[in-house]
Amino acid sequence: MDKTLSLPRAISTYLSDGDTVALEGFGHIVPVAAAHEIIRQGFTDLILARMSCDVIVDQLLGANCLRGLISSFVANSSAGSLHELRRRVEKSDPEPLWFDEYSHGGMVARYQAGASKLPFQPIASYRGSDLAAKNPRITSVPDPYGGPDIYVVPALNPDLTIIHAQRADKHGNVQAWGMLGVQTEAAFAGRRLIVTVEEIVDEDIVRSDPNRTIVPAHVVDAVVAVPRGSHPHSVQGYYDRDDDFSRQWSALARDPEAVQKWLETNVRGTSDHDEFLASLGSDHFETSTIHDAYSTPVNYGGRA
Amino acid sequence: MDKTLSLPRAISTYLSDGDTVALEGFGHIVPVAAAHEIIRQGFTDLILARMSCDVIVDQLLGANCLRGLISSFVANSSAGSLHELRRRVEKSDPEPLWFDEYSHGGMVARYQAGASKLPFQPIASYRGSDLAAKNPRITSVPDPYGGPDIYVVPALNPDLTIIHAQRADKHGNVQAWGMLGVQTEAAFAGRRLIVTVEEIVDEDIVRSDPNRTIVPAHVVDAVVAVPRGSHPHSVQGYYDRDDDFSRQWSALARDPEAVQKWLETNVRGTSDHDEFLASLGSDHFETSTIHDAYSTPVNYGGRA
Amino acid sequence: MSLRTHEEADTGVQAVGAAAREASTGVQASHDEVTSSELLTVHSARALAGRNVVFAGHGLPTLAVSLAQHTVAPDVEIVYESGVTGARPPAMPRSISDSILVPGAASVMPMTHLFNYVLQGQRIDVGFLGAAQVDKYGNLNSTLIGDDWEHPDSRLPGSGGAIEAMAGAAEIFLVMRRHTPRTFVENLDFVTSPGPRKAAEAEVGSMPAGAGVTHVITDLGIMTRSARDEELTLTAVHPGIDPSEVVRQTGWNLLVSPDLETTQPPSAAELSLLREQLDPTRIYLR
Amino acid sequence: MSLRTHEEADTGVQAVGAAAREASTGVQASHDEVTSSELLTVHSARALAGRNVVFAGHGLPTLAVSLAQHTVAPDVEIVYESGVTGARPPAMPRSISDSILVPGAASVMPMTHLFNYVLQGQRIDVGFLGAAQVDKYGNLNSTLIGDDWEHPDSRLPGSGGAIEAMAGAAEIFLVMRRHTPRTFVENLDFVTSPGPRKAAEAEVGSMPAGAGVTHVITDLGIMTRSARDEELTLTAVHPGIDPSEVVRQTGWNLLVSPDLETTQPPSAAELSLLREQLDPTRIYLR
Repeated sequence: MDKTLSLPRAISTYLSDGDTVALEGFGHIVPVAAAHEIIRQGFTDLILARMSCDVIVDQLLGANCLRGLISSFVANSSAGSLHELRRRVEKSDPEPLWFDEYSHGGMVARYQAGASKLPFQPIASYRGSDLAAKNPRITSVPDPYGGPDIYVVPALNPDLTIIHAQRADKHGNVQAWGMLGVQTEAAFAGRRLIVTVEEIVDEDIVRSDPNRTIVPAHVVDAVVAVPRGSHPHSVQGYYDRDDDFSRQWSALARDPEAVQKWLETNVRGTSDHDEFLASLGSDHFETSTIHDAYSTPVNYGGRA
Repeated sequence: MDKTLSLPRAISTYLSDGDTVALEGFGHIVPVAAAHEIIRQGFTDLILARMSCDVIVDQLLGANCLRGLISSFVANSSAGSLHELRRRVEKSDPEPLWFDEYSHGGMVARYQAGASKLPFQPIASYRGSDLAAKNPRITSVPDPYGGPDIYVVPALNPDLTIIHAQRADKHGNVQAWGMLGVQTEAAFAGRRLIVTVEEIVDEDIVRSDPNRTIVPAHVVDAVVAVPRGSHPHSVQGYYDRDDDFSRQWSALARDPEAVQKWLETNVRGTSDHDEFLASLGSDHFETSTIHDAYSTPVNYGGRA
Repeated sequence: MSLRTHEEADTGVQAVGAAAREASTGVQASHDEVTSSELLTVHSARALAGRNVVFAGHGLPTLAVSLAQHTVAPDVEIVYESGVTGARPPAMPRSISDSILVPGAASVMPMTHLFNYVLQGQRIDVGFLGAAQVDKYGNLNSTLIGDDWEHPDSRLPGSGGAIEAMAGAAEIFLVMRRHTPRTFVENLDFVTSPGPRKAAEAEVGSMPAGAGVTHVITDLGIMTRSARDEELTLTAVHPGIDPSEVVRQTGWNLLVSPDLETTQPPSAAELSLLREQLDPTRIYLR
Repeated sequence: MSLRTHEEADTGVQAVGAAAREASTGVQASHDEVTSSELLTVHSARALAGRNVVFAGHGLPTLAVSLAQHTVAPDVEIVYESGVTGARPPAMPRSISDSILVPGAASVMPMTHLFNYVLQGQRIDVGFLGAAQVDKYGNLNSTLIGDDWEHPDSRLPGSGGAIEAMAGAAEIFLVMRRHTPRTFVENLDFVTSPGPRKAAEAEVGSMPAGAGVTHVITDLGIMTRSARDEELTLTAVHPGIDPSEVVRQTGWNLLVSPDLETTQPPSAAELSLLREQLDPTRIYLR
């Protein structure tokens, strides 16, 4: 079944106002282009699930797409603060943000329970942490094997999960390598799933290495080719991270008006991801070239 | 750190009488040679954990190595019955076998909890199954999020786990492909870990494809080169399964004396795995050749 | 490897019942040629119309899915318990862990993903199972035969993943080569894989996600059920099979549909696909 | 990326304290040249003697592990929160999710394995953490500054994986660039990552596997603790630092060891390794 769609079509088909949407990727293969398309289409009242925040969280907040956030790390990676987010949390400016906070281990456990259709997942941490005291959704169950009561976190089942990967076939068999984050669990946890990829490849390439598939086709609703769709984050074997962009965002976003202007010019003022990339300047990507380092092929041979 | 050891040395160093030992591998990359070495060294009172039984379970039973079994499938794959096992269970012949029984999902959950150092793992199945009624270790906890009480299975932390894989470097970074079973979880769940491999390769080969590593070196206690160590099970890219051997075992093991004779001749009467293989006949492996099917290399390149 | 498919429950060549032999019309294929395996495979395939993701053992279920891909369900995909999806083996696999499934497959998942995310994760439309015993509500026994659980008369393979398939799949198709009162029983010796009705009677645990057994395909006919408290009902018999014979071969008072049908024999096209394309060496079409 | 390492807490060039500048003897290296980063890195590396598996952020902890591999702990291995083990990057990584860590690494684990099997699985000997605030028992705050949790004065990055590192690692090394009463406090504004003493006071949850914070390495000296109920004790000051200054810069009544030592300055060999081999472009040796 051919599941390829354009990015605008995929987002408009599978996302609705008010949805909980997971955008995952841990500083690598992040669905940035998809986040921008959500801004372009003007979705509102979304709850964003994202373990480790970055520029797209500030951008979605600035564009007023979000009423809530589920996260475990709310800085801009190592590039500084996310000032839209801090204004919302510290000063309710322009309005309060519902913030459902966990640790990374807690977020991993929530996605895992969601993917597994379990009501909750036990977790060995949290004893004595104010994070558990602050969040009523972090609770506990007795240990029937004689230990102390153990903390549990509830399943997270986003209405829509979006992940980015190096490649997929048109059916939606998704392959990724390098740092994989929690993408497989977020994908299975989602009620719907969009995968953006650097390229859609012939299925023979995918099938030459089936252990490389991180999400099988039957879980995928739409697969979308979006080259450089993870910028400013890296894609192993495709392009390097753009640290200048991330650092400049943390400077720019100190000024709420600058955020609005940036969104108007670079996202709402561009019709698609290619135009967004062009808006950064024609020489913008000269520094992010990478070297080649190919894996040694392994032999999948069996009985012929 | 060089963790390579001979198979006899690895087994004698890391196994003790009375231990719970996990031998995992789901009809593919099974540590058969290691099981035979356990028989040669005459260990007793072991509890074997093995999701899906096969000839080595019958052989370890016949050699009187086991006082107990933790499993979820007790046939000889699709080749028939395991008659040593059936005699023990049906007739306590020659003596009773402590049998701790689960489903495959339950065994996966037990290893997962063990690897995660959690006391238990919830599982959505088992409601209404006599398996849960029969096994007091399968119990339940309340669902603090409002659902019905949910079944849980206890963590499984073997004293020793042994797995087999295609290759590792001498430090113990283990790589495998094809059907992976529950090996990663069994490896992390074990208090000690021996990995047998078809070949120990230069670390540059391992490091050309780090996502292929199923167990990182710091978890491994000993790595042992044992070519054809999975026979009669297959190793993807190395050799095919030996169905005749498995079927013949199910016929042979109807006769307890034949089992003893086979063990004397083929295991106790051989000094190592090479001699065991030779005992099967010089032309035994002519039918298990395979074709080549190499994976398409992927580019791991990054900033140089 | 580990689900009790019919291959593991029953071995040896199985010809179709004598009654069927006598009565099969041969309009579309000479009835002499139709083996029990072919009959069960064809009806299993037909029942897959409209389904997408199937969890199945090797052998007959694999053949049935292949046949469905060529006929009633072009997009149907098979997931094996060994974690393989989208397999395109050059020959029939000999078990679900046959490494012949892997080269050219679309994915190989580790077992945590298969059991937690696919089966328990409710991603399966139809799970094919076999069993040593089935009761009127489609509860299954694949653990033991006998009264004494600790010392059974016959120790069977056990659950494997059957409990999880029953609990997680939207529906279960049960394939039984031999329809006899010993296999279709009033009371199971052991409830390995409970359907939702049995599960509802229990006090603890999550309810199954699906409907349990919805189709039972045997050498005599087809039984179906669709609601939790509904019994298996004989809805079709194979050509020449008298429904009273099916009732007699069933260990409980079998309901017979007022709209009882006679199954359409395998068509020439179906048989040709099976014999010439899908299993030309007749590994499973015994 | 997500642990609060000192890089994230503090930015900009940090020279070593004035007192240290005046007093450092320069026997082994000219004290003018020793930056705060170098000092903290060298003492972090020395503390790794006898340890094997380290969970660390990029920057200073990465440098410290590299230095330890060349000096006191040849077999020590670093595990990154991004799942990478055995990394051999051609240049210093810019964050723990820098893809420069991947080519030539020994493994890349998915996050389920890293968090469940490695951290929670108690496979880590030492976890390096940073924090905005630490108290006398080594409890850490990396969540917020202020009295009102719902509207903090400053919202900090949060736990990331710090809670799990504290709960699962055998011990925690805390690196703090600036030893001040604002960071070494009597009462945390928020207990993000509790040590075992704080955890023991709670009524619910699994007890941490390890000892919590055992070493605190700052620009003024080194504090250690080894037992659950033991307070951090000043065991060493850097050359020229008066212990009373450390007490004054600490927000609680700091215990000073009767056997207080003066740290050995970075040796010429250590500095040479750092400057010429491990970070020649001085990305972190600011």
